[in-house]
Amino acid sequence: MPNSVISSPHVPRVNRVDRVMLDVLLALIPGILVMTWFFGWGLLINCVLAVTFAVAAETVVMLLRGRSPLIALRDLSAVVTAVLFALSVPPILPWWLTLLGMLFAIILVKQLYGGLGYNPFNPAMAAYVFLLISYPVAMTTWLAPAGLAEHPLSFMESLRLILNGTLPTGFEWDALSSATPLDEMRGKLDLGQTIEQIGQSQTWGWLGGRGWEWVGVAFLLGGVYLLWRRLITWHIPVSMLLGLTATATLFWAIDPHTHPSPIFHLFSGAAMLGAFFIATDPVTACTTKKGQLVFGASIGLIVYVIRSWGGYPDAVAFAVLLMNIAAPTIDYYTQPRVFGHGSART
Amino acid sequence: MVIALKPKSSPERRLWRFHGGIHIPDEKALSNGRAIERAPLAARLWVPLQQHIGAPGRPLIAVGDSVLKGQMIAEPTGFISAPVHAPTSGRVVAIEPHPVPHPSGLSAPCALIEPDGAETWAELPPPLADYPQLDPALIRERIRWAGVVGMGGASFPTSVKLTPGTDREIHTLIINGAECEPYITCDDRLMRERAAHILEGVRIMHHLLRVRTVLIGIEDNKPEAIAAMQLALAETDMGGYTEIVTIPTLYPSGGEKQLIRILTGKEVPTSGIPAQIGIVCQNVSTAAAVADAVLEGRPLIARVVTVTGHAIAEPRNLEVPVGTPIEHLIAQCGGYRETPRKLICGGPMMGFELRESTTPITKSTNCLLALAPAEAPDPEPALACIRCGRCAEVCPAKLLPQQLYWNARAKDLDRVQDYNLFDCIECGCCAQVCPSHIPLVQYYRYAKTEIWAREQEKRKSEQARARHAAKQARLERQEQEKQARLRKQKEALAAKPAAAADGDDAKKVLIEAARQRAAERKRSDAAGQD
Amino acid sequence: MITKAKSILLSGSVLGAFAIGGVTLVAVTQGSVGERIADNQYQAMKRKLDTILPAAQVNNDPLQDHIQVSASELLGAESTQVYRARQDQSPVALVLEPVVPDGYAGPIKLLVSVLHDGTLGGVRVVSHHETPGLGDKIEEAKSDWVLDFTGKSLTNPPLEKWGVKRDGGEFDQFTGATITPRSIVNAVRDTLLYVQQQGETLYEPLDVDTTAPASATGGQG
Amino acid sequence: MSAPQSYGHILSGGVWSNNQMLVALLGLCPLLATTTSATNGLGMGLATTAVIVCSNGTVSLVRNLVRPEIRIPVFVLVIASFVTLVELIMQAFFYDLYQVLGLFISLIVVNCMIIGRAEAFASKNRVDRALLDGLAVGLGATLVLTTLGGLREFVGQGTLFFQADLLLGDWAKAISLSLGDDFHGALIAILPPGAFIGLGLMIALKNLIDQRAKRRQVAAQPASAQPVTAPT
Amino acid sequence: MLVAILAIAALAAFFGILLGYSAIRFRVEGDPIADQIDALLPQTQCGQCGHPGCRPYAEALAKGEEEINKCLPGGEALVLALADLLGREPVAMDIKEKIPSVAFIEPEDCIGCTRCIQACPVDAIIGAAKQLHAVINSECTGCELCVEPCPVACIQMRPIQEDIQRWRWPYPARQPVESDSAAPLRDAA
Repeated sequence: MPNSVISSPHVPRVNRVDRVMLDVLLALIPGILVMTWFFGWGLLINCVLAVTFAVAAETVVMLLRGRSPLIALRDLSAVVTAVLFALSVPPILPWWLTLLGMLFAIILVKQLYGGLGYNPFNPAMAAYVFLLISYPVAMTTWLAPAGLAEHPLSFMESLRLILNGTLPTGFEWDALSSATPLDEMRGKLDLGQTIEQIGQSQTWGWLGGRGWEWVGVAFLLGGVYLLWRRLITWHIPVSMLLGLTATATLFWAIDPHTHPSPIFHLFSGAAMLGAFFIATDPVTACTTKKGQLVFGASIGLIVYVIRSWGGYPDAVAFAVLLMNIAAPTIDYYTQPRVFGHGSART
Repeated sequence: MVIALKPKSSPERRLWRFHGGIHIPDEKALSNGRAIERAPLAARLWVPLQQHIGAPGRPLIAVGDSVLKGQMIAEPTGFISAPVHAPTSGRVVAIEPHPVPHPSGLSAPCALIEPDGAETWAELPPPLADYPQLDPALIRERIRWAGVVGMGGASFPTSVKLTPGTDREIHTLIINGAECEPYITCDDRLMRERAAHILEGVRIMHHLLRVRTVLIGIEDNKPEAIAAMQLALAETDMGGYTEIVTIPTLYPSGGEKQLIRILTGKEVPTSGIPAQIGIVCQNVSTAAAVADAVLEGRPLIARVVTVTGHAIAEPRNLEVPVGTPIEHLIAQCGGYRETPRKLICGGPMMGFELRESTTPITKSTNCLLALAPAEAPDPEPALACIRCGRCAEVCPAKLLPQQLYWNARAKDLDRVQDYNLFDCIECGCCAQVCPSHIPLVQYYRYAKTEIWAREQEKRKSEQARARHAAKQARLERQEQEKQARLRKQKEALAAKPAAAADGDDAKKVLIEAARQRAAERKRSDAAGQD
Repeated sequence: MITKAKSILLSGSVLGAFAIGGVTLVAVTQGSVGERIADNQYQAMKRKLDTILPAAQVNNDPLQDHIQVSASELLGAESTQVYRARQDQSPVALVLEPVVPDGYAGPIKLLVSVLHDGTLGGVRVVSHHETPGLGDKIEEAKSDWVLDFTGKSLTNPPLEKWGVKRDGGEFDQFTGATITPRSIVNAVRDTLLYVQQQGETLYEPLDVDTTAPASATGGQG
Repeated sequence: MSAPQSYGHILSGGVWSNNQMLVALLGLCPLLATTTSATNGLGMGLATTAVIVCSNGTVSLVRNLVRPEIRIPVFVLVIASFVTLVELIMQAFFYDLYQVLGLFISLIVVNCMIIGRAEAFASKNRVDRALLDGLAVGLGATLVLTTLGGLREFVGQGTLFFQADLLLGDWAKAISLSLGDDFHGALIAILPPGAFIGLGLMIALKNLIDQRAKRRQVAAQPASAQPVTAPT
Repeated sequence: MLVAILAIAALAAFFGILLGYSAIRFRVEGDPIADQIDALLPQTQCGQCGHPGCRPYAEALAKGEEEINKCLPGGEALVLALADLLGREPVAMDIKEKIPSVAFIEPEDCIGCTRCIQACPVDAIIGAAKQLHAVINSECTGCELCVEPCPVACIQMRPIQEDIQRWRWPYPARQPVESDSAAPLRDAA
């Protein structure tokens, strides 16, 4: 008898995990569309592959753990992980790297820690970093955006490239690939060019690299949707973007010839995706409001530092993972003042 | 008496906001359309002999006694204690454990009274209509005698709350008419129908506490109640110090600490009471009961109960004697429209399930809620916490519910206290918004009762240690004394030879006889079992 | 009091005894294998030099025959060793240790041999911090890239073609990384320029006075 | 104190059940830094074994001479002497391996595994037991180092016991294994993060094996005093 | 070479002397750990651990002479607490935990021999020679030490009844799917 006692509240619950995840996927749609526009079918192929691999991996692990896979699949978290991963990697990544990444994300980073809610690291970013460190060449070979590419890949060409590694006839890698804006900035600054000279290049657009700036805008849009749906609060995205902006502004103010403007930083690489979709992953982020501000701002700062002086061109994944480790500690030291504690306003 | 010269303060009174809270469908329209009705007497009344927080009362009746309406059947045994009176005249058929309204569904001692239908009143004390001229102690004594306890659910003896310590000045009396839980409308109806009576009670409490201000907080989803109260207030001379404050509807603004925050901007310190910041808070029903006790000399033996929920055929508010079984109330409301999924005592956010249809109404039962399956669907299996933080956003105590949850779940009773478990008011906001459908409040309640049990065990073990030490010390002392005696005896023995003592033999015979007796009984027991 | 002092002294002497024992043990071992170790170190360095020198033409010991030069502009370091390889006193090649200051992640130390005719005998990377998988292909163990330098000179390719292909030069960059190969190509070119500038002075024999200490330091490599 | 452990117990404890690296997580510095290949791991393991056997033996021999207050300095002195000895010998006879491991060989001095065994075991046990314990612990460490090294080497560059001849002589070229140049190794395995991930997986594997064994044992005979799982 | 040896020896001797002095100068007396253990023990003084009372068991534990699973009234929770305090591996209890009980003296059979009174470690039994004895329920620790000495076997242990005051909220039955994992890693901070 006593074990059947069920505590209040006795009302229907208003939220559901799977709806939260579905909303996140919805918010990603503009970004997916824009990226597909600029970088071709490969992106969508990668999404499909990643989702398939992630769901398969999750199913297998749940079966091995002696549980119903449906419980884990129903919450759609594996799908979100897969899509975020596919959006972070080059759109022509060989299929087996996507497979490796998803196995790493789902098995090692998520399920070995206990599944959704228990993983200290963001699975998509951990997989990204794992692949970036292991296979840096494949992971840094980006396509040139539409309008700059000599030869935009057709659907079949992309598929062949991803599954087989077959290049379209008559084209070399160098003709298809192009450095990302961050890479190019770093490379040309290193050659001694000034920001103004670099900005003259045709690969440069309005806010950042051609094409890339619109990707950033699309993710910003999705982020606004998440904010409006109250699935995330402003704290992490705003503090992260502010952290990045502030650091970038400081160095830009010191020497605008050798340090790109804050606008460039905001609309290059994964800054927007990271701010709204990755750093805000509730499982691995800080949970207290003050903590979220510290968390976000630190990510922004670390992104700038790694972008400017680190060994890899973009840094959002590294920054997020680093702060994931710090999140519990930050949470511990930023607990809110509980009602009736300390100096209450009177 | 303060003479009202100053006009009532402006209606634009500043209000404060507490952290979090949620908006939920209030479902009050189900039951607030009908006037309070007096329910006919039930055939049997189970009157719990303790209906308050504090020291249990001492029963004054025996099985077979006849009792009169309003006769005291259990007397208080301490300062924080309250008497219980017979809700009607009749005969005490039994005094035995019976299910009482409690989350455990366990039984507690109750007096089973069979009404004689005559409703003969016992001799009541005289009304104290001239209370302003009387010694406040006398009035408090009357409220104490009447067994008035907090009727919003806490059931804390009201007379104690109305006895402020000498060291602290109480400046504000807050009357809680917020009634923030969905479904419940008993305070709403009471304010609409008996506003003047409530204000009489408020005036008595104002007199006792000598406060400067009285604030009556009512949520803005009860415009009729606000209007009725304002109308009644205009007809009294209390306007100079009393203000009816309309507050925004937001659950749980009816929580004592939240209401104080809304109305005054002050926070009751943790594990403290409102009196520490010069405030006393009382429920509107309690105010009415105080008026009954002082102005009419009547003890608290009946109350208004909302009987509602979509499973009830005709939801309404009933005025019922304490001790009435809930099945009787449901029958008075036309029975069930459909089989209820759950029967709840109290509101849906903080109430608890009732299992026995004979469970009686007590002084603090404000609502009986029969929820249809659509209103309270079976809880889905909980999913893992994804740390989304919604719970922290809605927590009115500004706690970190998920940290409490992790630690309560891991049964880490120390750390769960580090996260201020005992500031949780169990309002249920966190569980309501949790996307993983984790029964958060139950984890907190589990942890709280475990901690209490552990502390009790610790006290007990401390006591045992002391008693053990005392026994050791005593034995040692006795041993020394014995040694000393033996030495003396030896010296004496040296003088003259001793006579054999035969006391021991007598003892042995006795023990042998008893041993045989016990063995006999064991044999017969064993035989009986075969 | 006496026992206390005694126990304190006992502690000191026991510890002291162990120290003597331990150090003696080490000292004895060092004495017996010291020469062998020095020889190992010498051989290791020599093997390294041999891979980038035309070993058949060298009959002196370049490790014994070295000078210290200072040319931070072209060699990237405040002071650098230059080992001279000769055949019967006639110059064969120089081995320099330039430092590439502008690698992608910090300085890169090189070993460059320049034959007497101005062509490269070989280039090797001694230490670096480049990104694993990208920039670290400059290591001989990871990629053949660094071997391409052998045989090149300031005229082959011409000076203006001393760059990576992406900058219009003659040298390959490797996929995913441009900065690292670019810096190394530049550094090797500068080394060649330095050798050209200095000409024969780098082969001048050492004074008798400086030979002894130089060989001593050379021995420790 | 409890009765002296049996030889079998000492051996199995050092190698498996109380493996200093997988269970006590001691000596992580060499474990993580030197296990980029099976050969390196083996070399480090053998060096550590040599030091720990010598230091355990010496400490056990002098255990009654040494006063508690200077116990630790004496242990450190003993260990430091042996480490220097090993380093010198390595430089003299395995110079190529020394170039790879050199820095970490000196760090064996502060390997808490060795001082831990000296303190926890050798200073309380007879010399034969101490030597056996040193050998067992050293073997356990070697096992872990070689396995982790092999794992990282295999995943990272698709080879096993590459350059084993540096340590073991020319015959060892026979045990070298290579998947060929087409293998795309996960570079992370050889880099520092791979060491942590690999160690974590090895600990998990060991716990899994132990759990299985325990379950089998429980199934075979009703338990009397099984350890309960710690709440961490 | 000799210089090196002598220098090291001198250094070692100096530090040895320093340590020898410190060992005498900073010696700590007493054993506060036993107090900490004693505070954890349930103080039933039942002796089931094989020691005459809780304090002696605590002292034995502090010296490392005892297993941490000997205290039956403390149960598994105590084993874990002790393992935590002493840094030892938790060991399972020998016997299942008992339901909390108190002693009850059958009034009809009691002969007033006072043997149970002598046995009770916490003076929870009142009575005098040849008088009926009674157990003070609130003081009884349920140690069962009185059961054995009773010559007429009139003492039984009765489980404590659950009532509203003693009732505890049950641990939620509706567990998240990963219910079997232990305390989450995130809590380690």
